[in-house]
Amino acid sequence: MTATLHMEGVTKAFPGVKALDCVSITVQAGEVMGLVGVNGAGKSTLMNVLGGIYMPEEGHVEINGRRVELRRPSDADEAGIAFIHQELLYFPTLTVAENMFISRLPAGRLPFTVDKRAAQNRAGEALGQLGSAIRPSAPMETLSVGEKQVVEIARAVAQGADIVIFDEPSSSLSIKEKDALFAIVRKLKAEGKAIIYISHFLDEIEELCDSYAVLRNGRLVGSGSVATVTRSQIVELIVGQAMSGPAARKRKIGGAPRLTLSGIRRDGILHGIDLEFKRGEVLGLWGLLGSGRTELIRSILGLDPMHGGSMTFNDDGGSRPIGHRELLERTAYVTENRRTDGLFLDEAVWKNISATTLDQYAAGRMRVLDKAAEERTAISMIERLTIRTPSHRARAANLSGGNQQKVVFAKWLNRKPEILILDEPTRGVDVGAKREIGELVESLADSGSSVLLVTSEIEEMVALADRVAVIRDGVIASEAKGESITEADLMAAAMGTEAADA
Amino acid sequence: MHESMIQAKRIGLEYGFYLLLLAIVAVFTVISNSFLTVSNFVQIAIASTFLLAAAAGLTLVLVTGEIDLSIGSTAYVAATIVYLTADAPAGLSIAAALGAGLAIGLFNGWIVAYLGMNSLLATLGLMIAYRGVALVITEGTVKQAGEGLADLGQLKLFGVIPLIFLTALAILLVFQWILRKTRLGTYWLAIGNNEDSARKIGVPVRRAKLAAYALCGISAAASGTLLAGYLGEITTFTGRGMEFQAVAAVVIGGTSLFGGRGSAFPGTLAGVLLLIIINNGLGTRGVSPFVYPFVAGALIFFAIYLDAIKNRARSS
Amino acid sequence: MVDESQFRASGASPGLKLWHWISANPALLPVALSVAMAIIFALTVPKFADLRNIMNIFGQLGFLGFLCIGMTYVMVAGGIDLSSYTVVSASAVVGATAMVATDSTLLGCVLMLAIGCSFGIVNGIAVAYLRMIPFIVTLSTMVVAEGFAIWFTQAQSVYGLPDAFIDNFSARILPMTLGISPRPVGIPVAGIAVLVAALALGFVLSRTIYGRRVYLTGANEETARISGVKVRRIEFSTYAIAGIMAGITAIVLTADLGTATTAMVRDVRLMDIIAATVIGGASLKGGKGSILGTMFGLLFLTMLSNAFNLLGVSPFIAMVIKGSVLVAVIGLDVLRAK
Amino acid sequence: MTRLTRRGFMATTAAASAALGAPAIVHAQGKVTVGMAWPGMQDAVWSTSHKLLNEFAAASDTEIELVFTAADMDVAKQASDANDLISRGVDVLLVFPIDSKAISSSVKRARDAGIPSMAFLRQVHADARHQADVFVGIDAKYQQLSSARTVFEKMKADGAEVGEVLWVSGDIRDENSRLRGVGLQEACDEHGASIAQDLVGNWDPQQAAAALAPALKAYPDINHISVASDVMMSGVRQVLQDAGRWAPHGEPSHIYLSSVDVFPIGLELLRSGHLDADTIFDVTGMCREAVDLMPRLAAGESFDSDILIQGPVFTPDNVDDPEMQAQLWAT
Repeated sequence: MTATLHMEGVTKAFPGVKALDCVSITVQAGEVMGLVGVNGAGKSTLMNVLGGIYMPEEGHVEINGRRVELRRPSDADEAGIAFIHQELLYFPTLTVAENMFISRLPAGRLPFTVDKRAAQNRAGEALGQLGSAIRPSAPMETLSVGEKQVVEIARAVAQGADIVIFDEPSSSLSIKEKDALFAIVRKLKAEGKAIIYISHFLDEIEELCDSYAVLRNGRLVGSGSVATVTRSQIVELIVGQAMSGPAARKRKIGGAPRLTLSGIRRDGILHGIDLEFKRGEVLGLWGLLGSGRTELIRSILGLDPMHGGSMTFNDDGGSRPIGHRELLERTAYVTENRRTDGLFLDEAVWKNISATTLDQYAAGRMRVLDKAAEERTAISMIERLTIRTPSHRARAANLSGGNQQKVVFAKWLNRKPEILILDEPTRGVDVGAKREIGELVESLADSGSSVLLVTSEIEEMVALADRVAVIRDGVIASEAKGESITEADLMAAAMGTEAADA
Repeated sequence: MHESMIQAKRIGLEYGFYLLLLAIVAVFTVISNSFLTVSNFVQIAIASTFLLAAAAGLTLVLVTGEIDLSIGSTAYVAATIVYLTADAPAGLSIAAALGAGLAIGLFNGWIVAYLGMNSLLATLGLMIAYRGVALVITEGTVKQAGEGLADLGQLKLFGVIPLIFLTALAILLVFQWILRKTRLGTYWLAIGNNEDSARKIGVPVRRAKLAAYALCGISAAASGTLLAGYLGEITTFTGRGMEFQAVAAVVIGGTSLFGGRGSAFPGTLAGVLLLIIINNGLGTRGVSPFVYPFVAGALIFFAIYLDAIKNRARSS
Repeated sequence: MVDESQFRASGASPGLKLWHWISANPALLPVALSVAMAIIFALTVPKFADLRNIMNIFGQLGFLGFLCIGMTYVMVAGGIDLSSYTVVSASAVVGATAMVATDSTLLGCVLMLAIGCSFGIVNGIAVAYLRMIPFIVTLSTMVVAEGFAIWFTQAQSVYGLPDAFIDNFSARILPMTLGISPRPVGIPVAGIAVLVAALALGFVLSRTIYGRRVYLTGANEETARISGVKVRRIEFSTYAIAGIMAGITAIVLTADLGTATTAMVRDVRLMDIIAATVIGGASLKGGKGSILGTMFGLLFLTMLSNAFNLLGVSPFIAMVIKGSVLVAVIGLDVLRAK
Repeated sequence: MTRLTRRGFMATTAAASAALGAPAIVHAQGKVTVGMAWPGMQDAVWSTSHKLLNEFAAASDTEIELVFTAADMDVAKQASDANDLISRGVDVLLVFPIDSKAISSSVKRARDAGIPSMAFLRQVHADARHQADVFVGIDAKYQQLSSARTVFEKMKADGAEVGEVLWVSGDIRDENSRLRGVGLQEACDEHGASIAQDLVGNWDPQQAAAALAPALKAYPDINHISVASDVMMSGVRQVLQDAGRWAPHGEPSHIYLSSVDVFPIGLELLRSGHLDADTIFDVTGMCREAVDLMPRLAAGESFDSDILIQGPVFTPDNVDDPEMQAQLWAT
């Protein structure tokens, strides 16, 4: 069964930001469309609309010309739309076959029983179709990331999906596994499936896709056949017209680096990273999904294991080696996911803000906390950062995304950090708060602290970073400074296409 | 086909306990000549019957990532029902007792799955309440079971293997069959692995948990009924402290407290036999009865340490 | 995701506002329960409001009070300790034997504290550093501690403790009649001791930097770790405190009974300790609860069983009521979390 | 009638003992409230004595109100139960101790509050500082001694070889279980026998079976098993049946059994000849005696000797004599 997917004028808006603005795309049966765009350009929103997670305000989705209502994830399943996610939903101790057919277990002879043999045969067939040699009876936990992905694809095919959407599938695959993946996509294409392939790697788009579509700020800015377009044209579509160079930096950056990382290693992901944190400098760390940015941060702070490399710290007493624990104490770390490790959701706002600097409020031998002082500081922080909250005693969980992120910032500003590490500081934040956070980062750098900025939003990187290190395949691939930080160069560097044929 | 290192380590952890079981049997065989005899193994079978029945049900609940500490009291409630229906035919008496177990299991399941209460604390409270209710009925005294049932307790297959042990073993095997062969069993494992993903994919999480608790209630009731049959009377010791012993046996047998991993057969069976054999083995050597709690505690500690490693390997 | 702050601003129903107020300071509930219970029993149960009975209840707080304090610390940090009640017996029998042998009260008390603490340390290491599940670790420590106590004394209770020990640890001071009691009634030292401990350790938990770090560890361990809290050390310390509390309980009980036995505190009391802590506002997910709340939770349960005794209520019915109260309280915890 | 012997038991009893059986000064008093600090209610002897005491109290000519508490085998709880009863202002505190040494502190507290105390079934330990004013109980040592002695004499009469005995004891923390062990040892010394192994039955038939089964393997040719109470006999029966040693007296595979308490199962096995001797645990006599003492204690009467009820030995021959039948308690 083959199908054509058509999205007509789809618009989806969130408070303060228009995620999708009247997007119309068509994918024929047997066509692979490459969907590209920077993070936040609307790719994931588009996917969620197709997946029945978001209902668009305007526009609709058609399959084979027939209009389809996608209100719940199960509607997408029934419509034959399948997703290959970045983090895979699977059950480690169940076998491959059980993982594939968990929601549609084949009935056995006796009532309620599962015909494991039939499930394994069907799984074997589906995997065989994709040319994979994975044993259907093997427990999922023994499979590699690539193999797990193949199982997820096989599950989609086995469910009779005609439209398959790949969400940056190749980022954590080895070369061998990438080739296997490409072979599978070509096989699906030959069987007449309509495929949307989302990726940052333009070489993959050129090699695999028939057509391309570029999203920027929620609007479809360009589409057409891959054969008739050059890579630089696509890059330009992705980043928009060459932005003017970043505002002249007046900040004085200089002196010996406060922190030097050399040869930082972590099995499988970091292969010898060297970085210098200078005083008063916003150092950007740019890389694609899964290139190891968060892993680098967590390894040097001792939150995850580090398998090699050394760190030296330079304060007025000259440079000396520094341990993970001491570095964590000197560092303010705005984490990637505030709800899991950024905030105490059930605690009051003031308790969140004072959590990092409790010593300031502790008096006397028993280190008794001066709650009044804590609350006073919290109230002043709320005003300084204009955090919209019913009161400083409100539970952090009751605040909007933007205000929650400001509380996290307030928590760290309270400590006047020497080193500030920001991991996707403006993700899920409204535009207003985004600007304010940007100003905050600027003022912190001005006051002399060394800032490491990790963000996937290219405009933010270009606007804020004094210097950008590009991380690819576990090493620092290249560096850009001052005026040479442009979106085009960053995208190219991250994608490993450098200036070869720009 | 090359087996990767992880695979070998996984098998080592999975079947480590069966080796330990064999080792213990070997040690006791050497140090006490009356250990490795048919009649002694019949005694071991009888002694493990009651713990085995209850532990089988507990395994299913643990696989879903929950727990049920009320199995000891459920056994006593069932035994009390056996006393209340003493003059009815044995079949009716057993049915009534198992019915009570089912009712308790459904109630436990409703509280944990539908009301969302923490299963450890809730079943801890229910453990006291159920035993209180049964004691009100028996006024704390020893009651006689019906004649028919008492005779059942003595039956032996081929004159050797006690029927009650076979019943408990049958319950365990049926539960293993459900766990491995039915849709419900796959759902339990999925829920234990990752409840959110299971719910997202459409697994009926609440109904599956309710079924697990119901079966656990029935098997706990079976344990109490079998004991009433074996002794011919119902004492207030029925099921006392059985919940902690059952948790220990199930964890020793390889079922993980993190959920998603475990087996009634051979896992829980091995765990129960291990505990009972150590107790019996020490008995044949005339070792002072005060040593058993020590050995049991150390064994549980060792089992959960391995469980933690197994899951840290999985979750890191 | 509905943003709750607008939700509140939209004038939520008054019932819900009240509910938010109650869940704002969780210690309110146990205090209210205990006060209401005291009034009802004083009016209905004969002899309940006598000065002697009030002192009797106050003294009984000393039996489980310290264990409840230990349990509160452990639960606030997100753990649970099932072993405290058998550790009491283990510490008591060793300390008492030493006391009888050397006739030195000091040595005995020090030993009891040391053994209690060392069981706490074992729990702490296993949970905090070996990352094992608190429920099962303390379950096996419980079995080992009981086994040790039974083995150490061959199940005989230890007797013949020095008078100095018994007299000053289980004495009743300042006998008074306050005009309402026919005979002078002293204030039990055990009650005073637990009151002092509750005030001190309550202060530490709610007002000091260490206490705040215990709450933060329980609220969200990863956020706390990144904010600079040494979560492993904090978790470890709560189990050590619980161990010391078990040691102190051993001293108080041995003095009161004049004997150290292996059956000093039995498993049914464990339910009272957990119930008191949960009534006091603690939850298994951690980050919640207070010593004040727990103490009133314990007072509530102690008054309950005291009244059962005064009325001669059948112990079986008392069990049914106690079990149902625990389940109801847990239901409350679920509601509170919503 | 039960052979009632008042024997001075306590070494520390006051020298001058009141005339044996002094006429009880029974005079009409107001209501007597007696606090009953029970170890728990989950044991046959505890709950049966609870029922009988209530019956006798109701039938007594002075109005007696019994207030029961139960401590679930928790020594600290029993102490607080006693405190509750004292603060309730009972006229007499009756303690059925879990731990006979620990109970001494409750007796002291009662005395401080001017409340006389009585120990029931388990006495306050000999060297405890504070003794109860009177102890009504059983002579546990005598019970096992007389029951074992009867079996040894029967074995000698049958010409069976008297050698090793397997001893199935009760709760290892229970004073009576220990005293019955002492009684059995005395009987063995008298007849040149010896205790092969001490098996802990904990008054629970299942635990008795679990302990006895392996021991039976270790001593295959044992011919005498002495059991601390026939409440555990159902467990012993299972083990012997499985070992093919369950046969009435007279058959070759018969193992001589001596026990105490005469529970219904004991009666049944006496009649079937499997059980050779069972000294009755005269709960009825004990409860009647205790209720009789309550008003006298409340009136301030002091007692210098304890009331130890021994009770006769039931054997398959005399089990159905009307005089013996009258003694039966645990119906």
